[in-house]
Amino acid sequence: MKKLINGPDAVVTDALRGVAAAHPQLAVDVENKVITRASGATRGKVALVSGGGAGHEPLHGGFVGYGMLDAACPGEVFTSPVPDQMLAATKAVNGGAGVLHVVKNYTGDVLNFQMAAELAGDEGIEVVSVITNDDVAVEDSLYTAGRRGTGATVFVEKIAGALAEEGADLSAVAAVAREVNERSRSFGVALSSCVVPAAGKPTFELGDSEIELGIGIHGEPGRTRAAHMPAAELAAVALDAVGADLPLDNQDLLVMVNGMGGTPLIELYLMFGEVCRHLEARGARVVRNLVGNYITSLEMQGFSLTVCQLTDSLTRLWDAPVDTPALRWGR
Amino acid sequence: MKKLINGPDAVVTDALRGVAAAHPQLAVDVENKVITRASGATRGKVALVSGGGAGHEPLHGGFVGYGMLDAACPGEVFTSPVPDQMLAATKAVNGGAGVLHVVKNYTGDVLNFQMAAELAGDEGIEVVSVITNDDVAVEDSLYTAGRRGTGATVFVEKIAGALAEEGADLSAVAAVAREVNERSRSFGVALSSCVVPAAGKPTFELGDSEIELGIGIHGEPGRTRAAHMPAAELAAVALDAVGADLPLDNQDLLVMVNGMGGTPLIELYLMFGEVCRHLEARGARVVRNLVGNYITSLEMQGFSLTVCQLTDSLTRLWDAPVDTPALRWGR
Amino acid sequence: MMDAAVFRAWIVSAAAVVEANRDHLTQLDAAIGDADHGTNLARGFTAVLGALDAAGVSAAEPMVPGAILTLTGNTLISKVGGASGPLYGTAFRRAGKALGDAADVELPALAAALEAALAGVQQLGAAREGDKTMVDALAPATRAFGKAVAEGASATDALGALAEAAEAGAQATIPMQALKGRASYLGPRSVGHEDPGAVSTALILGALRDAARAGR
Amino acid sequence: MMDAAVFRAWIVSAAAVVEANRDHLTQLDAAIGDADHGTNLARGFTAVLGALDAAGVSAAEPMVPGAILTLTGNTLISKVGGASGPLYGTAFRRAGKALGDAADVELPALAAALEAALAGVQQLGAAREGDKTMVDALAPATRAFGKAVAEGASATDALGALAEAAEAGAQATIPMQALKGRASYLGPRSVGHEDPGAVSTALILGALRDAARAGR
Ligand SMILES: Nc1ncnc2c1ncn2[C@@H]1O[C@H](COP(=O)(O)OP(=O)(O)O)[C@@H](O)[C@H]1O
Ligand SMILES: Nc1ncnc2c1ncn2[C@@H]1O[C@H](COP(=O)(O)OP(=O)(O)O)[C@@H](O)[C@H]1O
Ligand SMILES: [Mg+2]
Ligand SMILES: [Mg+2]
Ligand SMILES: [Mg+2]
Ligand SMILES: [Mg+2]
Repeated sequence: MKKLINGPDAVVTDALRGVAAAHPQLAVDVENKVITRASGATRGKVALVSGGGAGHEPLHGGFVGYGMLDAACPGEVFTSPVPDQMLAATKAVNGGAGVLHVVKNYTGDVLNFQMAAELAGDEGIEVVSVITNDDVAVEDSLYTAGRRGTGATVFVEKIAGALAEEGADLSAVAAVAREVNERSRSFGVALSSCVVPAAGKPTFELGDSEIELGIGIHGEPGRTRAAHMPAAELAAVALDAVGADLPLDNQDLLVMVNGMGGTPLIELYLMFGEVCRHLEARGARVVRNLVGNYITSLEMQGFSLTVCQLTDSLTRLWDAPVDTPALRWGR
Repeated sequence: MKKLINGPDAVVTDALRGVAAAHPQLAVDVENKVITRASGATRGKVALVSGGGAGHEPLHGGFVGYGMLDAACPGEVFTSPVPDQMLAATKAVNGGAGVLHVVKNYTGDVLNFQMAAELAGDEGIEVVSVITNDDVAVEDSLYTAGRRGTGATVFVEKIAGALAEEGADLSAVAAVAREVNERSRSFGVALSSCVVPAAGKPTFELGDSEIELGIGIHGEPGRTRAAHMPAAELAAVALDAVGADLPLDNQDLLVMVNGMGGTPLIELYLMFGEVCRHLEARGARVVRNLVGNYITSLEMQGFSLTVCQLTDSLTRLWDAPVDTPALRWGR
Repeated sequence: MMDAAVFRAWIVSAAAVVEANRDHLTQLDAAIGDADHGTNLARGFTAVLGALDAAGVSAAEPMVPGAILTLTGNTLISKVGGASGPLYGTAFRRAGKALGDAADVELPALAAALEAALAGVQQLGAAREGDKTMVDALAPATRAFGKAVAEGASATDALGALAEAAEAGAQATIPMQALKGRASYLGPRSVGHEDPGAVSTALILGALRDAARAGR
Repeated sequence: MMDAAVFRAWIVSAAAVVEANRDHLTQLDAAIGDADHGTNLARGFTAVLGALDAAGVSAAEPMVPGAILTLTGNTLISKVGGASGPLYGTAFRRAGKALGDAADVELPALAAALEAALAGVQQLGAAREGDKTMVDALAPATRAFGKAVAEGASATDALGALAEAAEAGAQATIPMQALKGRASYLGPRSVGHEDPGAVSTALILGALRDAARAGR
């Protein structure tokens, strides 16, 4: 295992020290692993808290700032944070208007956030949780763990964060967060595995011309293994998977082509070009986009595609000013 | 070779199609490989043109926009562009106040830009070229190709671009570009090689616990091979190399910890934290920073460190508004 | 009849067996999850040992068994994260609560505590037997223990039945297709691998048998 | 005496030999450069063939040798990029200019054209012999050809000497430490590898010998 680290145990705290040094606009509690805006709680504003395992950077810490999150709690690598962290974050950013927890749908994240929400409730803080579950690779049913939360989380944090910044109340902010999640779908593809530092070796092994289709964001293998294929075909596979569950034709879309951490930007742009070509052929309009590394799996090579059906008001909220380490415009 | 591409020959043009689709604020001539601001030439403003081989994204196309470049010309992967491209770009963005060519010091880049400058001169356009050569891993002498231009190029494009936006004349813009280059030094480390698409296999092979010290940005091996070491030691090695050539103690510094393309952000933040720790011990102040992928080598894993001694006026220009796909603030 | 020393010995022995199987558990998790189960539990039990030490030093009188398990549960919740943190944490908390203030625990009380633990896990995680989770070790173990106790078995025999049923339950997860937890994302590809949480449950219950045996 | 057909045949044969050695040249460049030399030259010569065809179709009368080389040089500059594009482009342009309008090229004129090419490369790239570049093939080849011509050798012999000296020159780059071009960044680690540009120069000059021989 070759990584820019000091040792497997110190990865997250060492990295948080770097985040603290890089971004004076963030307050980083390295020991308790809580990142908040340096400006503290915003009185009267609904606060947004998210969190999850580390290894997905810039998610979530890179999205703390004006127009997006108020706090983020990173767990250990690929391990959801503990309730103490979310409780501390929730108390730190509560401005009296309640707190939205944005939770990706994984058993660990859901359970730990649920415990934190109960504890915060005990302390008189109103908390509403919205769970993202956009990954079409996973079957959704009452009898399963349900779909994973992946790329849509970025959209939810941006759009709900914008509405909160405008002064909307907790139920409205939660409603728009749910709306974005419901209108979004994702599908991921891995060209390589990644190495969890504490494990020291790749989570799975892929042959020279094999890829994994339908991966999540924790370095886990996908639903099926396939032969590697040209970008144009991969775009079609991903869009077919997404489109089977979300009408794309003649829609105004927000499209993210996201790198898994080890994919160079030139390939992500190339992939985005292919996705646009396919969507155009379906009569869909890509009116907003993100191309880059936004929700990653350590050094994994590959990409995920996330598509959201926009409405005028979602587009307006997407365009609203945002000022975070990883997303910044309008300010 | 597993990449998100359609085939080795179409990588650059296919990626440019994606750039065009992603960034309506850019005008992308896919066939001739020239990226300009969609707003065209700015009358009376000194124009900045840069370019070089593809594979370093976001450099240079991601830096086209307000406050930075007016045009960028990507060549084939790791191959400097041809004079026709730089000539076309120069003509397209010339606003009557002359054009600055920002050229990284590689024989191919220098020669091709030189030819373009001559041709532009023949057409009555005043061109000044500034060559960046900040890589301390390479010996500089009259009898060698000189130092490579690497990370300082990002600083030069940002700061000279800001001065040009303020209406300074060509000689002043060129002077500040040279000043930034002279005040900057870089050192790069590879944990893995990368695969040039047309070559189809890694440019070099590294053992499981070997790294390359003193690499450039074209996937070439470095000056020496070493055993892998903890991040804290790597930071010391890189800072010693840079510091041997540029006084760091008690300076106000702009520091970039740049990923080579395949390194996850969590490791870059961790590296940045280590670099800051060492610099603090030397009494240096890191007053501005960039942590992320800014000048890459395809999917190579590793990082480069670039340090620039700031002055008040350079800091002011660094802080000036910039609005490009890869750097954006203040607007 | 088991006293606080036995329960403390159980937790110490569980921590040791988790640490010894750390890589094994992580590798099981790599196959059908995200390669962190061993790391997670090892981190948690290390913290538990620290918490028990600290509590032992500060307390005026020694902790009762129920308090030991409650502290274990709280610490796991605070330190593990992931799915297993809240689930194991809740299991130990519920068991601790069920034991109450008793200084000595009789077998029927322990059986009730295990049932409370199982109920807590199922209430929180909604997994049923056959879903390929820790429930597939904990449920048969709880049943086997209850049955042995009801039939008047000795502590040694009842705890032996507990540990054996847990192990058999863990092994029985191999042919299952996961319906809960991360492994469920793999669908049919989850078949053929042992569930890491079921294995760690078997290890922890095995530690209980061993601690009780040694305490005798 | 060599006419336009021979020069055209040279370029066609150079294009073929570059294409055939594309991977080899790229691998040489991978060892001490950036793994693109074969790709660069193949792209360039493919474009040159297209340009020559286009020019042949549109021209009222067939191109003279000088025009063929000038068009080759211009096309290489426009299509290759990298260090080798301007260098090879300039070499062919200078050689073309030296040949002027002549329909038939005598050996001394060709010798002068090669000298002009070498001077162009050195003026632009500032490499001297021993720096481990294409100059290490082009310079000895130009010298050997000039000497043979001065001594009254036949075209076959003089071109044979040219090609042989180029090949020997390329091989002689192996023990050199690079001082120019990308390989120089490797410092002492550049020793032990053949310079890709010197090898492509030897291939291109070998193609001239073969084309002239076949044209006889
Ligand atoms: N809903 C659930 N109910 C019971 N046990 C579960 C559930 N989900 C997961 N588990 C158990 O948790 C184990 C994984 O724990 P761990 O790897 O520490 O957490 P994570 O899955 O969050 O990475 C699984 O092997 C399984 O036994
Ligand atoms: N200054 C120079 N003078 C002469 N030849 C040079 C010089 N620099 C590089 N070369 C030649 O160019 C070759 C490399 O060409 P190529 O790989 O196409 O370009 P790049 O180095 O830009 O990738 C080298 O092998 C060397 O022979
Ligand atoms: Mg986990
Ligand atoms: Mg090159
Ligand atoms: Mg796990
Ligand atoms: Mg090269």
